[in-house]
Amino acid sequence: MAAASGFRTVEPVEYYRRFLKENCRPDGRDLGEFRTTTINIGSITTADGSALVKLGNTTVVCGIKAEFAAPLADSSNKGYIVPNVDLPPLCSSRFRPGPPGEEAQAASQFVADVIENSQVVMKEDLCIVDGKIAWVLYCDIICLDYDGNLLDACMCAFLAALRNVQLPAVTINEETGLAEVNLKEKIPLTIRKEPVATSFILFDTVMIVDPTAEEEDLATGMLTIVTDEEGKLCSVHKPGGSALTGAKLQDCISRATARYKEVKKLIDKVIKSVKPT
Amino acid sequence: MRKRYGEARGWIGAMETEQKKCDSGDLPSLRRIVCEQGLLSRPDGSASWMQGDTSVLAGVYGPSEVKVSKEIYDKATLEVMLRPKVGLPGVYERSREQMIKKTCEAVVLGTLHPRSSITIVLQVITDAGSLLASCLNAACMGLMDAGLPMGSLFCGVTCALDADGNFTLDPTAKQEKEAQTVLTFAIDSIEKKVLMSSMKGTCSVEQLQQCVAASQRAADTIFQFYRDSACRKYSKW
Amino acid sequence: MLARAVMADGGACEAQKRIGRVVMPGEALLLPGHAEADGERLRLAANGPQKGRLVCGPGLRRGGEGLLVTKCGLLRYRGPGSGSGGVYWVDSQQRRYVPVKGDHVIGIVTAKAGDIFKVDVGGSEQASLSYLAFEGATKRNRPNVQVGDLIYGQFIIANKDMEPEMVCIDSSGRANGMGVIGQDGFLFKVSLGLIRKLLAPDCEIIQDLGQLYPFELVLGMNGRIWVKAKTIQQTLIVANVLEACEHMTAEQRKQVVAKVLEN
Amino acid sequence: MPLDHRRVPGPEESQSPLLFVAGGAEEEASEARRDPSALQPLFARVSLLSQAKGSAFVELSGGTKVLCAVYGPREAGGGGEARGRLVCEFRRAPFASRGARRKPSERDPALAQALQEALSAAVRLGRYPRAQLEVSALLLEDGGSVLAAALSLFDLVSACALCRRGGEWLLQPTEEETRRACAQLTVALLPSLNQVAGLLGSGEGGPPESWAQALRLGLDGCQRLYPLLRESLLRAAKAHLPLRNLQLKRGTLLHRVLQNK
Repeated sequence: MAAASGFRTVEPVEYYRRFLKENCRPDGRDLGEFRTTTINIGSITTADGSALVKLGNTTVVCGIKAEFAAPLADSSNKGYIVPNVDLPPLCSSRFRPGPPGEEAQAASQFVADVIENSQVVMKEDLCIVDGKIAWVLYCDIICLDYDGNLLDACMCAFLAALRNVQLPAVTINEETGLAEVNLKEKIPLTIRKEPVATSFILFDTVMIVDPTAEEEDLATGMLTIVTDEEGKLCSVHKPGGSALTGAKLQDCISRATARYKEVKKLIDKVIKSVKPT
Repeated sequence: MRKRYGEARGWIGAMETEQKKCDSGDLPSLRRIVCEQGLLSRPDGSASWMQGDTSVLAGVYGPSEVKVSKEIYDKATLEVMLRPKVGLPGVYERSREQMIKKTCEAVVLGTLHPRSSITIVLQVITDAGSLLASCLNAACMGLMDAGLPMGSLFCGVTCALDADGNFTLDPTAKQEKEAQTVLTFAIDSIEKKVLMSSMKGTCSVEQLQQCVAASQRAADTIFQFYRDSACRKYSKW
Repeated sequence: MLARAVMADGGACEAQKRIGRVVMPGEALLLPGHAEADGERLRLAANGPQKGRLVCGPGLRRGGEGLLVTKCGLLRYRGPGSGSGGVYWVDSQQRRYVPVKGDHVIGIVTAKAGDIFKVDVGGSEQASLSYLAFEGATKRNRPNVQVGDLIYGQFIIANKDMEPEMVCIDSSGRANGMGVIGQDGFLFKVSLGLIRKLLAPDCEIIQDLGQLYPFELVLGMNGRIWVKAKTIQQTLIVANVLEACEHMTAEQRKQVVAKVLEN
Repeated sequence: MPLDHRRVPGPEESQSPLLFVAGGAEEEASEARRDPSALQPLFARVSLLSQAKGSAFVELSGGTKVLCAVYGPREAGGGGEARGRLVCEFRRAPFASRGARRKPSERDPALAQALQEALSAAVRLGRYPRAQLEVSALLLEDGGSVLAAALSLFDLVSACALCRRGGEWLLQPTEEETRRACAQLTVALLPSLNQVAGLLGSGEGGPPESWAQALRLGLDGCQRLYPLLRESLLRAAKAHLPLRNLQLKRGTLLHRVLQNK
């Protein structure tokens, strides 16, 4: 045992390769196996929608707060969705205090890109009065425990939180022209698409799903595929790393489609359990 | 006498830029490419890359001294800085920087220069579509000019799909805006595999594969351009 | 252009056919009959390659059935000579210097730290230079070297994993032209390719310049050139012509030299 | 305000919908009289983060949720100091409070300071020369008594918040109560030594006797919290017996405390 852990420390790559030869991973999973995923929604009452997602050790919480803002002049009938991923020093010793680092920014942009690509929520749906007032959904995604596969966890938390959002009813007071909010009447958001992300790491030519932080550090490349319910691709995000053939890409897409069903089922179940209607 | 000599230099300078410029002419399906290497004197390698009206300037520094905090004991520290045409770089630029950086890391043989830094600065001059692809191409030409050891070359290709599923290679800004999907790939020069991929909009799996295949074909043209450009550079040497 | 016939994707082709042509990173070069060459990467300057063994020089590495190109440039070859099985290398227009054992370079002293000087040679790390590595230097008789001085020296240690080390003596303890470069004169930088061209035996550029007037010239493999002529004006002319040589053909250079001569 | 280039930009300004609630005034919450010395039920767990050396989560039934992690000791920058350095950070999630969303860049130096002061009394920094211990706390939901909850994450220190309303002090106020309070006090205690480690008061508290009374009440609350926290720690320690060495400094501290007794 001691020898094995020593081997792991000194030659992490070689240690890992030995496992790959046997088609398994140090934590006992198959190459295509996800860690246990749990979703908890609505746990934060100060947010308009929230979700906590655990993917093995990786824990991510997403809180959505809705506010009013004036729409932009060139898109007067559109609201805003502002996703931001935060990796506080709390979640791993690799992050320092201060403004978001490169990884957090890349993750924020990834979530923003997926929102834009998939049209999860039509920004037109967030408009209250054309040119005057619209909803802003601030989606703050905070990682509490960083153990790899951040993007999947973020997307999952984001989607679950979005489905948990209850916006208060808004009417416009004819006399004052101001908005009036009725907190007693709550309306859920209209979700158009449900994008689910599936991440892989490349170990030279071997594809491994749902990496831990340790695996990510050793990997030679990453790939994240986002699919929706129609099997359409909302993102094929591969930020460099080892090269991939079209055929391999196809394999990954198939795995992502299977994963989509699992996650979708899980979110549906959780949403149902919260609202027994 | 000094003045006269100055004149001579001016004349040499003018001639130099003329000769160094390499022009692709009109390539099928791609916009016209113009590239000039080694145009900046301060960086260790530089390249200006134009495809159509999109223009990006790359400056490459390295292998040079690295900050202790960023030092990696067994390989070079690679950094990419992407400067937009106006304003300061934001989250968008940061995420593209990360993509370009990881693409370069995959081909640059960083293990040959451990504990050193390689910095690529990309300045967007004009964005008229296919910007990410142009940045990738400029970065690759810059790396080549700096003479950094690379396992292979790479190039960026952008592909736009319209609502009917017709695709356009190397789209203009207008075509990108009208397109339903815009895909950008980085393709390596040895096996034509996909090094990087980025996507805007949605598409089906078949469409994706179609675009990959088209980009791989277009990559041949770009790699041939790289070669012609290098031949011209070395022809009078 | 010459390379149209060759596939851009670098489909492997025989190394022999590519000599003198432009090669691109990732290209594979086949070496028929050199299958016995081991996978070890050998430097051009590696001391005493075994007889008949092919040396894989800068810009190339071993892989597959032959050599893989890692830099863009012209493929060069020197045939089998005494004790060597031939050398392949890539001549590229690189500007950044990477220390190589045995290279003579011009460095600038940046710091004195105990028994060693720190010397900037333009690489990624400063080189160290012992105060004993000068001709006639002993513990008592220290050489007179100040921060800011120019040093012409040679690398005795230069590899990627260690701090480079310079000396200003040859193996027999003689200065052999090395040491601190004297006061005044002019230091400037050119591409590494130009330096190699200038250092080639019977280089035409040097011969052309020699017609003008006498001057002192030190060429460092790290792309640095130090010149000193009788007057500052003459020094600058030499420097400017050398700098401009980077982009001139032989014809143009001769014209420029002739123009200067006229005056 | 300078634009934040490290976050996805949103609209330049936005307002909380709570400002537009029909009827204008806040809903008049029915004010149940409660026992001023009653404590809110508390839920505490330790060692739930995989990456941190030590971590804890505390939830008060009022809604307050605080997560805390300890990293280190790692090499401290700067000169070698004989004593270790304790670096505290306190963040609020942007969605943690009712009403308007906070700007994510805002941190809470005052709370971090208070946390640091209370903890430096508890941690034996002399044991970690030239090292730096990092403590970061994240507030996920604010339901009142935040600082107290954060403080109570550290086994030695148990803490209690009070707020004064009218003439009487309430123990562990809820968020609602805090908003209406005119004075607040947070007390941190090292229960085993019976020493006060931290004290933070604000607002107009009235006569000194009133503060004294508040302090007594707070200390009493702290003493009552202590067994609760200790139990949750012990439970965790038992569960991870072989891992005890790794079990954060908190584990070792607990040991020392027990020895001190």
